[in-house]
Amino acid sequence: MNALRRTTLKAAGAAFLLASGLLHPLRALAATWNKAAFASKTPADALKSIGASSPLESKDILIEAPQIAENGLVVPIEITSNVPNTKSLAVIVEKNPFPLVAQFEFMEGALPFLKINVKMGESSWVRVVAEAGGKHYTAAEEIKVTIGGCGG
Amino acid sequence: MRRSSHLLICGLAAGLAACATPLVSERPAAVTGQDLNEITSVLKRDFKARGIATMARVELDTLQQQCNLHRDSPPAELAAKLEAEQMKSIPFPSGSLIGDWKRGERIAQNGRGSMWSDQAGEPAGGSCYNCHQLSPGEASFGTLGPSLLRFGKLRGASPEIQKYAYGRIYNSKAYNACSQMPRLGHAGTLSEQQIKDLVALLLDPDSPVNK
Amino acid sequence: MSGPMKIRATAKDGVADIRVLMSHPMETGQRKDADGKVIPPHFIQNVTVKLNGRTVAEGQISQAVSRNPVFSFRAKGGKPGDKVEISWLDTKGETNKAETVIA
Amino acid sequence: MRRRSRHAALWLTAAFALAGAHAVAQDAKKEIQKYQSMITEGSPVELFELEGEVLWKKKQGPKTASLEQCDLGQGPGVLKGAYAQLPRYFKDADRVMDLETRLLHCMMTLQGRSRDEATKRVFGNEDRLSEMESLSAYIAAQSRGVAMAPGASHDKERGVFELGKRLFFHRAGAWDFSCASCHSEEGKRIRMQDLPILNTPAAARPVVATWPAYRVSNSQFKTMQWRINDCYRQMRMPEPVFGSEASVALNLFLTVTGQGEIYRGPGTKR
Repeated sequence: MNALRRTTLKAAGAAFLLASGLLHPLRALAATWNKAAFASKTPADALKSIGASSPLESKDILIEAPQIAENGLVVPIEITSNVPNTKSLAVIVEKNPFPLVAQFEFMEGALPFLKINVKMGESSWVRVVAEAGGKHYTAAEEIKVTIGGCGG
Repeated sequence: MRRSSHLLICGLAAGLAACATPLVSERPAAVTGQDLNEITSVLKRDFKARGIATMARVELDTLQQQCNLHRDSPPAELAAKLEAEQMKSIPFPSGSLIGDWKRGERIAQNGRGSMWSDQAGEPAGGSCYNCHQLSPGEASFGTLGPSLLRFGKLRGASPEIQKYAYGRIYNSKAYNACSQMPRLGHAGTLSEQQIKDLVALLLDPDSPVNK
Repeated sequence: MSGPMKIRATAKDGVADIRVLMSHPMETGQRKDADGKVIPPHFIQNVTVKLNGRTVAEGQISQAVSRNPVFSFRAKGGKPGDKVEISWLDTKGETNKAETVIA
Repeated sequence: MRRRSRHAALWLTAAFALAGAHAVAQDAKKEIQKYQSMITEGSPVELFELEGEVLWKKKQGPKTASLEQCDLGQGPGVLKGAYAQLPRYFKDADRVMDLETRLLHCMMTLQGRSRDEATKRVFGNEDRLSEMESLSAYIAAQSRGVAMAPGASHDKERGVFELGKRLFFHRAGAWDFSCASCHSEEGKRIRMQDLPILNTPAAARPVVATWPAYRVSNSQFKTMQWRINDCYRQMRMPEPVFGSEASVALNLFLTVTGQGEIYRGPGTKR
């Protein structure tokens, strides 16, 4: 509720600035950052805050990622949703202090596909939530973060 | 241009001394005292002190000199002599050499110490996991050295074993003259207490190494 | 102060493959500088992908996206010559934008 | 995919102590290779090439000149394939130079900068790359697809190669290390990191084909001078002087050992 109000206020502010010609139009985007969701400290809260409290496990969400990441600062993840009519994908790194990492909406012919590099503080399950037809679907992969050597 | 024509001539004139000896990357077959002097003067010219890594480090001590000269395989007699000298330099503490394995585990995990990026007086690590397997819970271990899993379980913790473990960490060259393992006590990287803590990691029945 | 940004877009079998590289520190707010002072958070929050002027993907991201973010997207109907435009907006209100045509 | 994950979780927590560790290690190796290839695919390395291009063309120094007339061995301003033929002997300087040494030479001669000023900041950090690093990214990228063919015929090149080889096997320093202490035995690793046997072509080839490189562990673009420098740091030695003969010698030794490989960098490393 609180977050919603803040968002609305921000949007109003941005619209005002925009109208007065002080700001590049892009700045209006600031209003669409879901602060409450990104501030969630547990995977459950993160799910709740994106409206996906109890998503259905799905085999149609494919997560391509290395099971061992030699460095947690860059963990590449490739996501494809084969759930029909998927309109958004969210990425949650369960053990991160703030688990929600990204949420992308797809429209106008964009495929529900995303490649992204994420930071992982430690070994963790990485959960993907897809939204399709008003329902949420999920799949997860466990990724181990190791301590590397000195080389390369 | 110059080089390609040179190569062409080499190709045509294979057999000419300069061209017929391809560069080989294998270890030199022999190292002389003069080679060592030359390399040391190159290091003196081309390296510079930084932080705690002083230029004194490019000077070779007797052991380094002999290992370089003999390409890490000194004749048995020389090896025995070098090992005896190194052994004499180990100040074995009296009494139990077993410290705290929990501290030992942290020292084993820590890869810092004695680098120019380290501060003098900061406690160093032993870099043990860089080369050895120790606690079974640590999957990220190196293999340059042997696995030390169950080290104490297999050997017990008698005073002799304690002394061996302590000495081996303090100065591994006392046991194998040209070992690749650093002389962690001799080099001043680890303190007496730190080495005792590592001995505990290896020998204490409660240490994860022996679980 | 934005560094370079680059998009590479290709099309195959009626699907555009779009890859974007962004220079950005993606500061988490947990890192300390040389003097031990915490570096304040500074990261991209919004990413917008447009194909021929129409928004096809819109993302909200956190500080846990790696430094110098790289994303790949796919869009049906993209063909050589189509215009791809990607922009971002960060916590300081700074933005950057790049565009290219599908090769 | 899920099943594979559970399998991985299982072995990582328990199976290391058990028999069959070999198969497990093979699995881990495969996953690490997958990590490597995925970070390369999703690398921001081209951003650094773009920064380097700007610096290459930027007029600076007392002579307000750019580096565009710098001769990297193929003639003034020729970039295509130039990196693949370095290090090599340069007659005008009468010494063997690697890319960074040559760039320094051009900064001093073309731009009129002093050695001190030009080498003040040769290694950057995650917040700001060094000029050398950006330039290296840009120039090395112009050799993509070209076979590595460093100088190996001139007397000085041969002499420097021999010096590099001797340095590679020379043990010294607080920890008695040589390069070979870590890089001369098959199948060894530090922590989880495989150690290439750098004096064998099989191991040296992929190394020379992918440096300079972006390192994700510190979000920095790193050059071969840095790579060698950082090895010596961890060998507990003093620091190699930037562009010194010793540093170029090790680079030439490695590059000649790995010659013939098609350059596919700048790479992306853990």
